Amino acid sequence: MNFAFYLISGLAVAGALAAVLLKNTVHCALALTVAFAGIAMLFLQLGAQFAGFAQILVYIGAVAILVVFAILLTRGSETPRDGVYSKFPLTGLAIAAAVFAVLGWAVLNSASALPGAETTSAAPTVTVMDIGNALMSRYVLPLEIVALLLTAALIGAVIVAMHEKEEAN
Amino acid sequence: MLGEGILKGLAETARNFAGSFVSAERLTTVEYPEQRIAPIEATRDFPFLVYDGTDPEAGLRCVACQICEKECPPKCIYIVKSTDKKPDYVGKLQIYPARFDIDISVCMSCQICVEVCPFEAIKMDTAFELATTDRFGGLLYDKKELSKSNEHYHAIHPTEAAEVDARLAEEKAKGEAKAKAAAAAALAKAAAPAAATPVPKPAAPAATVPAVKPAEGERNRDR
Amino acid sequence: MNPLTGYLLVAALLFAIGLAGALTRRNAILVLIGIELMLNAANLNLIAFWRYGPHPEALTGMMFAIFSIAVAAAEAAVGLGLVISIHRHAHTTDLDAMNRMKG
Amino acid sequence: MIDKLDQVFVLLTQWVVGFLPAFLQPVAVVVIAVAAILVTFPGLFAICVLLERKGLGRMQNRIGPNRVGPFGLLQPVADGLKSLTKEDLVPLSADAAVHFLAPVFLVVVVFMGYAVLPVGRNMTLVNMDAGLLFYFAMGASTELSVFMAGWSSRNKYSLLGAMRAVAQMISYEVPLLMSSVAVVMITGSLSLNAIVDAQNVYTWGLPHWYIFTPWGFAGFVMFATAATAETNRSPFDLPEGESELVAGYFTEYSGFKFAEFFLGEYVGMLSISGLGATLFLGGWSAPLQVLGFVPSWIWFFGKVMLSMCVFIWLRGTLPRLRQDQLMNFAWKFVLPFTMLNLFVAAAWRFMGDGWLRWVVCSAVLVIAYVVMGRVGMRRKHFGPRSYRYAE
Repeated sequence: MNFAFYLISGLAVAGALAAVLLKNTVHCALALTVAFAGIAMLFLQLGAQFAGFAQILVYIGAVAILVVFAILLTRGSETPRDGVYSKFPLTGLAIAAAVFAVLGWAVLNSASALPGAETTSAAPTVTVMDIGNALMSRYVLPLEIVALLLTAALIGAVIVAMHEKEEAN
Repeated sequence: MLGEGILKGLAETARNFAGSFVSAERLTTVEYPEQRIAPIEATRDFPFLVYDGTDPEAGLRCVACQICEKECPPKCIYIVKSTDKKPDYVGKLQIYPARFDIDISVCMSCQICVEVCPFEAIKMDTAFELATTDRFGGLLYDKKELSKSNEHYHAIHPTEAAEVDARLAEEKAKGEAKAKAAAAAALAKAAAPAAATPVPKPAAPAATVPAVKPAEGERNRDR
Repeated sequence: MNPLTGYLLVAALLFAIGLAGALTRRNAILVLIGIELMLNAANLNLIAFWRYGPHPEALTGMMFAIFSIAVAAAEAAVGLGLVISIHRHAHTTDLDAMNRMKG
Repeated sequence: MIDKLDQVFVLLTQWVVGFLPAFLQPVAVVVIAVAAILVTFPGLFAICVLLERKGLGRMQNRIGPNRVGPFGLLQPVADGLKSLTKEDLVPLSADAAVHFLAPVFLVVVVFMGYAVLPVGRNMTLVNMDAGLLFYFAMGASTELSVFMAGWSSRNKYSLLGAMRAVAQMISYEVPLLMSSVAVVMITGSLSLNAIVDAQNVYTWGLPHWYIFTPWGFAGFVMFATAATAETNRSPFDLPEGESELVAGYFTEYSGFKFAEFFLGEYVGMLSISGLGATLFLGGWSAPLQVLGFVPSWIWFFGKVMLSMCVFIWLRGTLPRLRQDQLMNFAWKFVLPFTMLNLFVAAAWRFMGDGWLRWVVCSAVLVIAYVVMGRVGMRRKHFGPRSYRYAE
């Protein structure tokens, strides 16, 4: 494994840890952006150019701003009165550690059977044309469904978060 | 149609931009130190004391009546009266200011001192580049620095100076005429008693009293 | 150790961190942040398997990841919309306080 | 000889890199190219600052800076020196880490956008297949740095300015993307080099630039509007509305950090003009076939400076839009029009050559423009004011 992989995954994991552990919620959101950037760089390292840039565009460009706006709208940036962690933080950590242990065990044991072991094939050069063709040929149905889902979700989100008129007066 | 206004606006600024290289009225900047705007006659910056003739001490019109000192809103004039007297343009003996200071940094160029001065002694100068490095002493002008000749007054405010001079000359003439008349009357009085000495004593004091009154009247009028 | 396991381990670690965040934090938005991290970890798995898998030209893994990014964005929008409207009614984003179903 | 002049920078790099050992060469090429970008565009930034102040002056019947150096040419140096030597205040209650990171993040992200811009014939730093997507991915993260700046200064004005800036940048980013999608649809590739090559074709000596097609012209107008809003310039410079918001999100910045924001804004403007030139004005292709002998990079920088002059011209002319007018304009006019432009581009593509497609496309666009302009943008009659108190 080359040095770049360790560097980038270190960045991603550090960002994720900071996003989860920091006290100040806005700092968490900014750390989350670092984690997203790390994951996007991992995508690029894996040769998935389109997915990497889509990740940057969607997550860093929109979701991070959305999270930060939500934090400000719900006055999250002030220090919470009763502590940052929920009532049973230890059990949560224990469960997460257990999950990681199981996943890690599964990955390590199956290391030999995984396909990537022998064929150190060069990264498949995926052009945007192929993605376009795939989207329009094999994945045209999922594309339409995702389009519908996105529209419905966003309109729903706006209605849920909208300020009711009658509540104002 | 949407956007027409924007295009008209853009055309206007473009005309301005292009015009500024070509026509003079589209480039109105006067680059100050090198080029200067012609001074407008009514400009006023800081007061100065006017003196007639050549000697600033003798010809100084100011009689230290301290009206301007009292009237000055920011109180930036300081006058110390002299003990002796000197003749003014009419020849009358008047007090003159031993010391006359104006603090330029306090003066707000309101020209009230010029309006209240009965002797046309203080006028507004047009010099404004008076910056000094010394903030305190540098901007406190004493009598010597303040007094400037009548010719300078003519140079900066020609029409106003001409009016003032005309009025002063006319006053001087009237004063001399009155003085001559008073002298003639006094002469006639002196001749009359010689001709009619038996006339009773009281007539004499009457003669002397009128002689004194006109002088005072003259001073009141001057006030 | 072939490269794929490296990526899978990183993805598992990110998933565990996201889960820990979701379980231990009190503020609803930070739970959503935890969920976002878990989703991203899954995407990383998808693309890792696509890259080192037998048929990279089939683009299946990458298309899954792209669609999952789209859906995750929608989910984030709806989740935050809910958090904001809850905050407006109950004036708190503290998850422990949101235990009443009454509107 | 002409070709040598056109490729002078490429040959120069190869000559310099020739001295290095083989394994270092690819790295050296990239380092030289990055160094070239980091030198030329801040240099252009200095020229643009002077151009802006003198141009605005001339538009307002005054001369503009001419004291520093001959004809004011050293004014940018003076400005730079001033902002470097000024004291860099950080408010006590500010969040130091984020306050420091915001301008750094902005400048880094803006400069990364230049990796894909084709500055001249085979003078692109990274010839990426999804170049345009990379550019917009970088463009999308500038909003985050604006927000970091506004929030970390712990100042109401800057937070308001940041909120306005982010809202404006998001709502104008969608039309920016949509108008460039039309170009992608016609060219069939996201790579900026392919887009320029598609436009570098001449018939009767005239180039096939996209701006000369109906959908291209409409797309360019919408792209220019969205680009002006994306860089917070002229009619859309609400975030740093001096009159009401002091200086928007960079109120609490002074000294070098303020200069960084300034640099970030101008370099962002240069890069969005570069993208506009690449997408619609044929990147580095010559305006006439006969002018082909002129080096290609001269055309690119000429077009970038031309659009900078238009930015300045707009700033000298148009008053600032109100926030609701700005949002209204974005969502009710610019976005629907760019969506329609997509359909018109599709129709253009599938109607085949001939005058018919010119007539149909232009007719559709003009009618839509007039109708939408009249319906969407007419003076709203304002009913009784309704107040909403912050609960």
